[in-house]
Amino acid sequence: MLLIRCPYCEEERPELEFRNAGEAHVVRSANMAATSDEDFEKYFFIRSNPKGVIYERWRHIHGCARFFNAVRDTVTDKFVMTYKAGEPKPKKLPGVAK
Amino acid sequence: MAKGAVKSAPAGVERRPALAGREATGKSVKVEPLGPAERVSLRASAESVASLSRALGLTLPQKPKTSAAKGSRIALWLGPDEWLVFDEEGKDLLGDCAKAKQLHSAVGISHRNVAISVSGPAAEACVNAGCPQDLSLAAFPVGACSRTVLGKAEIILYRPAEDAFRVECWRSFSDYVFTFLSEAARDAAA
Amino acid sequence: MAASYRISGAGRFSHAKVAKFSFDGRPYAGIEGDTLASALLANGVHLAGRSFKYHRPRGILSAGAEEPNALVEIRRDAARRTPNVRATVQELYDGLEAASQNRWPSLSFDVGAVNDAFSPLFSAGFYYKTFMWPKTAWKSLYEPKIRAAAGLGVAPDQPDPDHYAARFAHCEVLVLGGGAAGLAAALAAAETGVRVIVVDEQADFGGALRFEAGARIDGQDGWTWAQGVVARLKAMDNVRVLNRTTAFGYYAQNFIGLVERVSDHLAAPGRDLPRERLWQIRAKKVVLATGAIERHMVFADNDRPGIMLVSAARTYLNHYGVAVGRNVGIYTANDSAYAAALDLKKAGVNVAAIVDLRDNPSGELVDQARAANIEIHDGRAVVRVGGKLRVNSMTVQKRTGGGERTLPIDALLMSAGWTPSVHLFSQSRGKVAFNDEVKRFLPGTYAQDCVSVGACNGTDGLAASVDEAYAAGAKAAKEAGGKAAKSAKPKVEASEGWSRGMLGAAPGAGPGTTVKAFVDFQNDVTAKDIRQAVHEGMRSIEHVKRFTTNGMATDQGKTSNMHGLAIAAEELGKPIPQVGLTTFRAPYTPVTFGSIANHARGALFDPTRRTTTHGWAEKHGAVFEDVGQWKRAWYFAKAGEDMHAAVNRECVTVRKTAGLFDASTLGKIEVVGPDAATFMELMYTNPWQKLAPGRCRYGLMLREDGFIYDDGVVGRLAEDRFHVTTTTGGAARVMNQMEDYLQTEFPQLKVWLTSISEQWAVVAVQGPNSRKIIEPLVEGIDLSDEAFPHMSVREGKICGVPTRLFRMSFSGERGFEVNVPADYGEAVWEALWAEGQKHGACAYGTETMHVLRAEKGYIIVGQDTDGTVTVNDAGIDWAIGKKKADFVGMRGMMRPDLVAPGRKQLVGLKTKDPNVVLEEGAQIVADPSQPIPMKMIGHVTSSYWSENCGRSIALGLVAGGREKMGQTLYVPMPDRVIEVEVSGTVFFDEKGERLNG
Amino acid sequence: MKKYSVFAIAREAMRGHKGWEEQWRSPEPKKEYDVVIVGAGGHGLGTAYYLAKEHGITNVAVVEKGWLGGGNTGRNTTIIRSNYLYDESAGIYDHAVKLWDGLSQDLNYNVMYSPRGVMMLAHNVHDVQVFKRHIHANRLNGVDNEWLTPEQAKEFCPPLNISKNARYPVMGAALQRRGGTARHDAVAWGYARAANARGVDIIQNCEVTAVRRDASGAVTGVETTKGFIGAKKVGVVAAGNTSVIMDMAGVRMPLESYPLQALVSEPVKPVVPCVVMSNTVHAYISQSDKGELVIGAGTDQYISYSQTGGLHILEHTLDAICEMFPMFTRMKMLRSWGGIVDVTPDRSPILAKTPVKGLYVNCGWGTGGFKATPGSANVFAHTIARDEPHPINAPFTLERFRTGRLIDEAAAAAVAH
Repeated sequence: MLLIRCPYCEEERPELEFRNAGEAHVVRSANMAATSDEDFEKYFFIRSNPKGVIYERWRHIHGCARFFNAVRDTVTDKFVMTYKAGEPKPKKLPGVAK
Repeated sequence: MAKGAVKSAPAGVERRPALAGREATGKSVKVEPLGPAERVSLRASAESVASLSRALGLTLPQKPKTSAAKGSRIALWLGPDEWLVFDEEGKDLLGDCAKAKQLHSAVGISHRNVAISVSGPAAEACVNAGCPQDLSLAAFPVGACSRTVLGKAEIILYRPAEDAFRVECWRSFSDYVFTFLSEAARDAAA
Repeated sequence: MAASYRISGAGRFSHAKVAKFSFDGRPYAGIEGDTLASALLANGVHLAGRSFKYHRPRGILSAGAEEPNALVEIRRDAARRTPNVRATVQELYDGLEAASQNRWPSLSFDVGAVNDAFSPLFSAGFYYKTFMWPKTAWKSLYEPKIRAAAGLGVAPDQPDPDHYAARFAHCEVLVLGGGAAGLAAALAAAETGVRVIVVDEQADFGGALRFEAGARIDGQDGWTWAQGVVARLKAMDNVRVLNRTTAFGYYAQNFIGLVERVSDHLAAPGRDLPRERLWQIRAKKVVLATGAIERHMVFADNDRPGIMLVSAARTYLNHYGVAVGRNVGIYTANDSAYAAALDLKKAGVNVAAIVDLRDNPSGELVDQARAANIEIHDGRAVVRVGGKLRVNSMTVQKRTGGGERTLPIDALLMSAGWTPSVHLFSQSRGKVAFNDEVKRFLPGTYAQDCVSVGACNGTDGLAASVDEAYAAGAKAAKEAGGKAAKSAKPKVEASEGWSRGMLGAAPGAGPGTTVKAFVDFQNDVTAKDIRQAVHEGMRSIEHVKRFTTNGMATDQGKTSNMHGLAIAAEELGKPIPQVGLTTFRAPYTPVTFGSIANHARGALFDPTRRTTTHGWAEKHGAVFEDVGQWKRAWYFAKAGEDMHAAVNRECVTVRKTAGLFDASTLGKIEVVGPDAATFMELMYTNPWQKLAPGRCRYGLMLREDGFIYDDGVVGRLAEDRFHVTTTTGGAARVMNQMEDYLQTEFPQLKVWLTSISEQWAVVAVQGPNSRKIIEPLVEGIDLSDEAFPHMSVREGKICGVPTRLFRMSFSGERGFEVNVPADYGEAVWEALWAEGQKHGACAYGTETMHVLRAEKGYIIVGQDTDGTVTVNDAGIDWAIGKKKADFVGMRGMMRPDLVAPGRKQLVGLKTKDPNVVLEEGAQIVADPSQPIPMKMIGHVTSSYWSENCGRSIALGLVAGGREKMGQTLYVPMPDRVIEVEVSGTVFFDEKGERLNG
Repeated sequence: MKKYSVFAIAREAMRGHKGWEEQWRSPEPKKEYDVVIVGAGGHGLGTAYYLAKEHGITNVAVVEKGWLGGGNTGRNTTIIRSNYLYDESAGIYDHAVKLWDGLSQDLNYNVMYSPRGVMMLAHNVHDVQVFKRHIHANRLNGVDNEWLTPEQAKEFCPPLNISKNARYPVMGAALQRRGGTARHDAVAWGYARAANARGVDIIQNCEVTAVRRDASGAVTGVETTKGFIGAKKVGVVAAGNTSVIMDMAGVRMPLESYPLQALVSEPVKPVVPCVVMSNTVHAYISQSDKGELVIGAGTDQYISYSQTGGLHILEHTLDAICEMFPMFTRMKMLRSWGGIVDVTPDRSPILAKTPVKGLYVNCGWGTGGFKATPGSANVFAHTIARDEPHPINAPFTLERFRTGRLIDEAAAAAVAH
């Protein structure tokens, strides 16, 4: 069971309080009507599924109920950092090469 | 909106609480239902907190996992824009919230939640039978509160005293939560 | 009964406290503190079990958790039978009943032992190469025989009366292992004031000090010191000391799973005591002090009863006061065996000889042994043993061959050296590294915040281990926020040196030999099996393991893995690290299902959610159905009624007069804020801006991919306040989808969502007389059609309590849904019931609700739709706000295949024979005479007998269905083909006049 | 290839089993192959076997970063069934079941296919509706699947708890008698040995580090830890690692990889005679020939390549097992492990050509890939050999996620309403 730092509760909490919500920074078009089938496929179905650093969404559903983002290594399952929903994708990651 | 739900209505039908008559005691922990209370789920952004605090007569806590109490009235921080406010004397919380002019959402949930008291030297062990949080006084001091889980149910946990917890859950989960705590009390006491 | 092997003056338990027990029905006596194994040995019993494949007689190999042979069934009563219990771990209690396993008719005479004679046929992987002819024989003939022969114990056959508990715990320092090293680490950490938990799998702390008689610490013998430390630790309130507790799994982020055996050792456990307790501990720092496990020697017939590990025999002598024989041989490749020989000699046991593989071994212990006139045959090997059910001789030969000499013995102790227990370290995903000098895998790269100390870290000698552990404990505690430790670290004055030992097959069992030299005892894997696997092309150690099953028995290879690896490496001509080590998987030792499931049994398996009228419904004959976690009244059977009769009565009654239905389980969400309407427009297909306060509208929600997700009636209470209802099953996920979009896609919107599903109990009052029923109870709401038309909502009072009163209908009749605060739910229901009785109203359940809505062609999301159905498929395009620029699912539903012709569309189905009721899920075809596989063009989604229509009615999804109106289609059943006519979806009151009737 | 038989065993028994030959060689890679298969699991080895056997393409290499059969093939609970709802799914899974029956003889390797019956439990009215829909559709598709009452279900599996007082009482079951289990290692080894005998090179400990393409964009081979290996065609059968490999070729996939755990109990005498599945309480159990209860757990909720999962997942699995079989609380978990399952948005596989010439992909089997092994390998070999899908896998395209032509078995099971 993972230990996840909720950026709103400002502390680590057991995974049982959280629900993973899939890849982060997948942008929903402001103009859905004009989106092409290809772009809709990219938006709704295509996923990076990386072996290594992933940017993902979690919801502290049984805690503060907020959605937030996390950076995690999918090989070690170690969290690099978490940050609030809406905040930009971090440029530099603490303690991660390249 | 559900107002004055606690006061039994004139010529009205009687109120039938979910856990009426249940009780469980272990050697060093007691699990018992708490009486009805007036409850409001309060939602508001930071700029409205001041006026809501004035309207409610207590300062809404803004630090995670903290609470504020004034008389019979207690406000629990549940999220950055969410509080559970309850009043065990049934004073009209929705009415008070309405006095705040700043933008907010106040929804009556007096009947949605059921409260259970877990008290005694083994209270912490009892709750930890199903709650994965660190409940030591260092990590979860008196006055601390949090939404979390107990076994397969979601609960709101509040610590009014060193050896006591208030466990709130949705009405239809109260049978499960009470039964779970009763069985846990048996072990925590053993 | 065998004469007692109990040595007076030896051991740590009073001989006065006798515990009676039985083994295979035969009565014996042991003493309190014994394990079943020590008690059996005290009675001269070595033969304890039979092996898995060859059914060879087996004795007790070890004195701990690594035991592969002595597995028995422990029986408290008929419902408390536990198979595969290690006799070396099971503590004795008065009245214990044990039985041997996997033998017939008896342990000493087992027919299955013929397998041993045919063993050449049963070589590694033999079953992959045969049993293939004839094709059907595998399932009908071979497999049943193999299955019957396999398996060890017999599974329990009755529900378990015992209960299991669980506890989450947190600490700064968790010490796994309570030997000298673990205790030293715990002591150092504890004195800094941080929270410390120290655990050990044994009943008593002390680890190797149980047998290591030579150890002296702080002026006491090792064992006494250990007990003193435990007492000190127990006295500190920042320390938790857990004995009989096994750390079985090391999970991510220092999360450790442990099982505490609470009452298996008690003669009469109290009612409140759980059998076991699962501990899930999150630790800042973990100190691994898991020790080392002695390896056996791999030589011909090394599995005979009476042959055991040196450390085991020493434990039985020094801890339990039991001699494992009277004339004992010793076969070793390292020094630790010499100390055992000396202990035995001191206790008056004759040591026939020490056979040492090494040429002229030296050292203090060796000298002492010589001084004690113990025969030492160095540079020699044991190449053969005599005796079947009990070893009675050993044959010794120079390592290099030559003359043999046979010595009579009644027990043989062996030691090939010690394997560090890196199981938990490896589970933590740390990488072990092979130390070629000491021929051991040791902790290498750490993946988590833990440290290994003592024997499991390859640290030899008590003094070095204690120093290392004490320092590590202090460091861990300091880093976790503790103060500097005050007390002085324990001082080791005397200890025994342990040297290297050897890996792999001993002389006489090497390449080319055909003897049965066992590597894995329980699975009957011999050295030659492993060589054969390599020979057949298995180059990865994982292949060797799976092909031979080496290390896959209940002991998970604790004694066999290193030997197996060394033999494979030798055969491959590769260095050991290149061959690699099989992964260590949780659990460290087997863990009961009960302890993992713990509280989640019976009523606590899953929450049972009941509505406020559940009790009333029970009293009135309700039969309930499970809908998600909810129990819902399915139908109300009167005396003598079956479901069919009850539902027919309910359906007719509702349309004739009225009925009461508990709709409380529907999800309810209060949407509040100035942007509430804007948000609703994005979440639902429908338009909301123009909906006037006080009015309601049917809302339809899609998934982003354009398929129907949920629906429900929404009431607008005020400009900035909506009361949204969802399906029962959809409540949680609709709330989650709304929060997701609100928080992450439309955070600018000023609106908040609150679940009020359980704030309001809901009583649906439906039928021509519904208004008459509620009227006398309602205050402050004008119920006239003018003031309160269909699809409206008002707030007021009913029975003197607050209500949100909806004028709506899911039956097609005039109807109301009375929302009241939940604690009033049952009382208000009773009041409505009393009024209803005046009009002959009934209570009805979900089945009648389904029939009534089907008569009207109202869909049920999840039954008439299934996650692959679009708005158009369902024929409810009217629910889409045509002018809207965006809503969830708008783009998805425009994708090519979702607008392609020929999609399945929801239609009505009328059987040609009105009395035939279709089966829900039945498939529809155009041509019933086509051969299988048939082209299916649709299926029946809902089907009922409609008493109100006097015929069966059904809804179905049919390809191009709306173009097939009036056409005849076919529903092929196993016994017949049913003709159906495609119709509209409304079967009753097509004009909808009854809504105001 | 020396034939396996009881006589061969008798012969070898007399000479200490020294005459057995290697089941497969461990060759160094050649410069180039007609086809390189990435991934030596059951699907990949099977693909190589059928390429050689049915399409005469023997210049084939199967490259594997670890040891053959070490991925999901060697980590799954070996459930075999084909009673799927949609024609497309029933088509491919039943093709597999037909091949399972007779695979031992075809490979001359006992894969222990045991059609002991797979029983899926219905716990509520909604389950009953869904299962009946499956049963009717299966019948008209020629796939066996029958309805059992709770009593019949208990008769078929005596230890099953059908008490009305259970939290979720059993209301009936769907039984596919041809369903069952097989010995997972034997499937990988059997295909490996048979493919090897037909000239296929199986190259273990050889990790693909890049997919090379020419100017036209067509595949020319793969870079590996053992150097460059040329190939006219490359078939990716890498399960949980598919996204990683396809990424090397510039193809982004609609896949997510999750940890899936399973466990076995200590061995006991025969007690569970069939496979029992319950989607409602999330429990999957059978008993191996060795006597171990083989239990499938659920996936963790997050993407991971760690091959480990959380303890709470096992808790949910075992409390469900104890609910269905209350006498098993005293049984002991002997071993637990994790695999990596690649899941598509509609939980159906992708077996198809890709936008890249010469690159083919077989993935997305989620938690159910083992049962499809022979069928999947068989039609994938056809797809690679002919450069066009077999009719059976034609629907399992990559494009379906753009057009919306999904094959959504899970959605069709819908949800409690």
